[in-house]
Amino acid sequence: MPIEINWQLLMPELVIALTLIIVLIFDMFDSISKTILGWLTIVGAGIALWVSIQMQQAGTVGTQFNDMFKVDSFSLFFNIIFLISTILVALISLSYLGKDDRKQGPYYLLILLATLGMMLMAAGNELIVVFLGLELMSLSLYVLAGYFRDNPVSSEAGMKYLLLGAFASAFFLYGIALIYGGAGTTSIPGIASNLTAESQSPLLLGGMFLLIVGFGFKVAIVPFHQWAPDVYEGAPTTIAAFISAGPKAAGFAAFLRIFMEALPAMQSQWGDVIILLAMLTMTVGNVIAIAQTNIKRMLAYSSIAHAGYVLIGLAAANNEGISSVMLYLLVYCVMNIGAFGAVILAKTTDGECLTISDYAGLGFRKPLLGLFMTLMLLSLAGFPPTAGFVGKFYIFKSAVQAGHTWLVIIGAINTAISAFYYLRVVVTMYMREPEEELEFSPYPSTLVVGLILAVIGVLFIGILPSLLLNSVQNSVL
Amino acid sequence: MGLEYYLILSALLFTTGVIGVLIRRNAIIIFMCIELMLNAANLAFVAISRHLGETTGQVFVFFVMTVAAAEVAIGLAIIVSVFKHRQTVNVDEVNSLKG
Amino acid sequence: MNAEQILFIVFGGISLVGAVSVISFRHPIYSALALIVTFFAQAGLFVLLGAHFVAAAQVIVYAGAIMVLFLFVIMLLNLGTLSASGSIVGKLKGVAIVLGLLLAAEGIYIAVNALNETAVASAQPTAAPVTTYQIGELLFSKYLLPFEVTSLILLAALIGVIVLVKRDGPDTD
Amino acid sequence: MSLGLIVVLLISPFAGFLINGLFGKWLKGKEKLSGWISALAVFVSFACSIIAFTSVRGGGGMSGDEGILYEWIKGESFAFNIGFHVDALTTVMLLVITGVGFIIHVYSIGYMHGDSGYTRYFAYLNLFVFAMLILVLGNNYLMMFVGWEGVGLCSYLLIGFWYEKQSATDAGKKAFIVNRIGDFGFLLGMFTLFAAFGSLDFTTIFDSADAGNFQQIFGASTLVIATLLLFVGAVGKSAQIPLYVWLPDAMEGPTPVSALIHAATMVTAGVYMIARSAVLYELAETGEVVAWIGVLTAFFAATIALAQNDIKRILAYSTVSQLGYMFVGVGVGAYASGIFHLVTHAFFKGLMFLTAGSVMHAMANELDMRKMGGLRAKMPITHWTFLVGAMAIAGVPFLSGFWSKDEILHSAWAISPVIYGIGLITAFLTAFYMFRLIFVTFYGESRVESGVASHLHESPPVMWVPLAILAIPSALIGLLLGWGGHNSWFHHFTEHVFPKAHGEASGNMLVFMGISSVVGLAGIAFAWIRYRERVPAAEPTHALHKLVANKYYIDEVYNAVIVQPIKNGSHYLLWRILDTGIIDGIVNGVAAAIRLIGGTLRRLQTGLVQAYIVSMVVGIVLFLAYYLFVR
Repeated sequence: MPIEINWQLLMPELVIALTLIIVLIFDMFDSISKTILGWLTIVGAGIALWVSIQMQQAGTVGTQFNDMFKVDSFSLFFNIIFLISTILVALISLSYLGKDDRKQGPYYLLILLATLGMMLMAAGNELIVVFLGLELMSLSLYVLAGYFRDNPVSSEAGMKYLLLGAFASAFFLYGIALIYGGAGTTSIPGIASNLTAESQSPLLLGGMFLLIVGFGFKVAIVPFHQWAPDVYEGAPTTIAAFISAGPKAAGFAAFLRIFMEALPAMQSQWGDVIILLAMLTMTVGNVIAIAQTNIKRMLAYSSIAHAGYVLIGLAAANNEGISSVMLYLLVYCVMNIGAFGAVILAKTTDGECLTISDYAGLGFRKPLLGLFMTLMLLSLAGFPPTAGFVGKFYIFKSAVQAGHTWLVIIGAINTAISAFYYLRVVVTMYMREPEEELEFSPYPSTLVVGLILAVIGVLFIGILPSLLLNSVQNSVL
Repeated sequence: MGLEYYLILSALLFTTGVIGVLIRRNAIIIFMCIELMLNAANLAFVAISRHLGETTGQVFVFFVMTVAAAEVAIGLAIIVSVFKHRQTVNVDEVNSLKG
Repeated sequence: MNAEQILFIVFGGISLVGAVSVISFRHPIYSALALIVTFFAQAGLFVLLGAHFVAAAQVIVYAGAIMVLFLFVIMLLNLGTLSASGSIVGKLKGVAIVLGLLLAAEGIYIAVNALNETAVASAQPTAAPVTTYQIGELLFSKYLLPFEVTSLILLAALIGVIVLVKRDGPDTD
Repeated sequence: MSLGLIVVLLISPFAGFLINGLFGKWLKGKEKLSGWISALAVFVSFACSIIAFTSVRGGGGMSGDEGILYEWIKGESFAFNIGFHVDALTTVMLLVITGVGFIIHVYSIGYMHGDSGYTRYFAYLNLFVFAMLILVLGNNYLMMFVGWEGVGLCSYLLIGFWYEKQSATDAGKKAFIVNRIGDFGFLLGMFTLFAAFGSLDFTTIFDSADAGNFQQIFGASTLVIATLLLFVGAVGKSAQIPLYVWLPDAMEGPTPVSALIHAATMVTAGVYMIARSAVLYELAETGEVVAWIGVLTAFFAATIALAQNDIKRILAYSTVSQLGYMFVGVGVGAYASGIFHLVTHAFFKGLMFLTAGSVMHAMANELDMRKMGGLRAKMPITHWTFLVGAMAIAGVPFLSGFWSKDEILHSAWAISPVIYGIGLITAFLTAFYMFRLIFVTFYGESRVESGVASHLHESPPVMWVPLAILAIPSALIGLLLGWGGHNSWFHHFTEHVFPKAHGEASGNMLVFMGISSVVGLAGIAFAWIRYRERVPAAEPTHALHKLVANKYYIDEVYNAVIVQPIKNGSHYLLWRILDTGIIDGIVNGVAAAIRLIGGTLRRLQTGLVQAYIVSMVVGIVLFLAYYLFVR
């Protein structure tokens, strides 16, 4: 049977694939300066972003490949999140990778492959596609985490991520098998139509929970979170930023799509577990973050806690909840990459400043750095008028609407706890005298540009959320 | 043969893999155990596919094998690069990242 | 007891014994060999289920390619002597076995109730084996997208392995 | 009046901030340009303010829905808007902020000449003006709070501007932390209002409150609690007892900053807030609390000022004291009078700070007036302008301070003669310490160190022209706007904004004016007698001298018996116990508990892959069991 392919629907993915090929070819020629590869990646992702925005605005809808690939405003919105993350990460990577030509090519190739994987996860309308997208993304990330192979810590991070990730993938796969048995199909609309009533079948319940395990691992939900701090700390900082942003959003995208579209009939069964996981994740993430001294680890625990906030919106399981989750993930990606970018900016002549006490007095000594870091941390803590506040506000609001008042109260308490460790860094920067004078490297201009973009994003969403909100509310499943 | 028997076998193989992951120190053996888990899932797919009288499950297995091959390639490469630093592949000796 | 049941017990038994051996042999090489045995036995089970192509792929890909890679790395790193020193199992042995048994119990419970109000319960099993031709056709029509994605996954693996273990030469070879 | 005008008014200083902030490196060699861009940005706002002012005079204005720029975030039954409220009160504040602000920007161009952080300074200054404009333009408490926090942040950055100086960063921190206490009160007040009215919009709240239409969460006292909590915020921001301690230390910042932020604009935010919330304070009848805190602050700060020898500190305590007057005004229900004093004070206190800056500029940053004397000859313009400011604050008849202070005292008499009495004593003290400053600094023998004396000079035109410009309104604005007391132009202009004062001022206006004039002039006369030719501090050498110098031996006793205990009390009692003891104690206690839990949980993160897998599997086993067997 001949296959009709509507290439227009696949534009963002095709642009990324084309960029991939161009980067691959350019990487082969020794005569070309490899620093151009990063720029190629940015340009390619930028075009894909522009295409996605256009398609999203136009309300493009359609399926491809026998219903396996679904383009709708939901998937396009997530494409926008992924591509923004990719562009920001590529921008902060340009200076981070240094001038070593051999390091450039594979790095950007893997980032592009991971981005493609994420896009497949968001658009997958079939568990096979979601699984393959997830694996494509994960495999690229395992390598990226261990990318600085001369650094023992980076290798260790890669190995831990890989072993734990593969272990979780096996559960995820088993879960798909059980769902396949329970519903008789792996297609998302197929599952939904086969499961019109709530089912008590152990096959389905078990399968459903194992899917939660698989996604829970990728987005770092307690108790499947323990890889995150180690990997974030060990991985190159740019990659920590990348892992904490796009893949987390991709995990939630597929999570939402599968649970809201394929398993809505079983909402009463997954709902309460999600609530429990949300409480656990927020609380454990925030409480352990307080005890951290390394800023990358602190951000790792904070990212765990943020997964918990997102789960609050997921537990609401209404349109409000979905749109708030989407908004939150966008906000979260921008601010988290920004925070990691600020960590990279705080580079001394003997390496990055990773201990929080290294930041003492930086607020005045390095005003720009202080400003970036402060803004990002305030946004992560959810202070108005930053984007973080708007995101949290809508998440909590959707939960209140769904009647999960207790969840919101616990969320609010957690927000208060989190303010403590975010502000501690700010206080250290502005109110404490440094113990020793650190020699700082000059700011790389691309990194500063990336951070300025992040700042603009955080403030723009924080001050004018309504512009974005309409677009998000039209993108729910 | 009923589907149940295949699924029981698959569950036992999967659990054996999990136990292996939990008890062995050698990263390569842990990795083999993960392959064992993937295979158990494959068995479940094929058995269910057969009992449903449709082919999705078999095709799925084909894709899982590809993924497994890619995962093994990368996994072993990472293990080799860890080995270069520490002269060991015992996971409980690779724990400098913690807290 | 018909032939299918006997073969199921034989292949199933071999694969289980193989699996237990994988996790209990001291030497990684033996574990790898035991794993190959398990894979072969599983290929037998696939044949039993009428999945001839999958069975062939199992032998070629798993037993052939993947396990060779394992053996290669074990020998490259010369791990035999290393892991002989000290314990082969970690500190969590007791916890692990209890957890494993609980998990197995849950898995068996799910399996036993597999036909409880699910799609498989009402389906009609087919006796006819699925041919390679059918699989091939599906891969290039209905499953074209996943098929293409696997090529990307292999590309990622290729790049990844090069990045991680290629020797740093003064130049690119 | 169009929204566009207000947006331009608001955005212009922000644009200035962005230009100076982002292109600071590029502007480094062109500091004049940087300064003028910044000043121009404020001037644009000033021009817009004038347009807005004329529009309001012509009956225009902006309130309720017409001022809404857009909806910020929205819930089911409420929405937070970005919107503006423009009425007489707003335009008065706008003119003060942008007018005085502009002059101070121009002055700064000269004053900050050669400073390494030149562009940073102007970026902060513009940002401050922007935040202050948000504070007064907002049509709801949320925007007011955003501005409130914004000015606090800028103030902190500007106080600690010379961060190489330990004392400057310490002062910055102190201001920041003390203000947090007040802001927390404001925040709680805001929550209370939101809980009671389901909205934070001024119009909605005031209309519902007037109609008695709100949730009585704390019974009838809801409004009392809300207004008192808001007042806690005002006490912090406007440096009243007991949170005034940060303001004198804030003089560590550049002097024009003190003029703009710690005299003319930010510190008056509390007064503005109460005037804006006049409806609530009338209904809650909490004004008297405000008035009492105000008058006590006015008195205490004035007594402290008596014993200071540092010019800027005297001005700082004087600011605290004058803010107290403003609170008396708004507290006794004479809102227009309080705001009127705010306006006149902005001019004359701004002027005095700038002249102090001019003196510092000439004296190589010397601030101790015992090392000055006779500066009149070398710095005539500075001297005359300072004199104008001092006469205005001292209440010399027909100068601006005379009118506004007198109105406040007159209104206070109707509420409580005791408040009036304390206010009057304070007026005497004010005149006394201000002229003590004048006589010791500008008259008598020169005590200037020879090294400094040689290049003692009048400041450059970019500095003295602003002084001269400010001197004119300092002298005349009271007469122009305040002629006729409670029937003055100013009262007519603002009459629609404020509820009618509950107690009509009684008694003959002229009698009160007479008393005030006598008191003010008496203070000046005393200062003249005591300090015309004497220096405050030098150690008396023998008994006879001591006897002669007895009067200012009292100064020392006073200093030891009252000022020091107050200072120490505020410092140690309030600061140490309240802040580090109680607040830190609670915060630290909870934090320590959480940190302990965190530290324990952290140990689960052993770094061992298998330990992580165990926790995953435990999770899987438990949840699966829940699904399979419990449900």
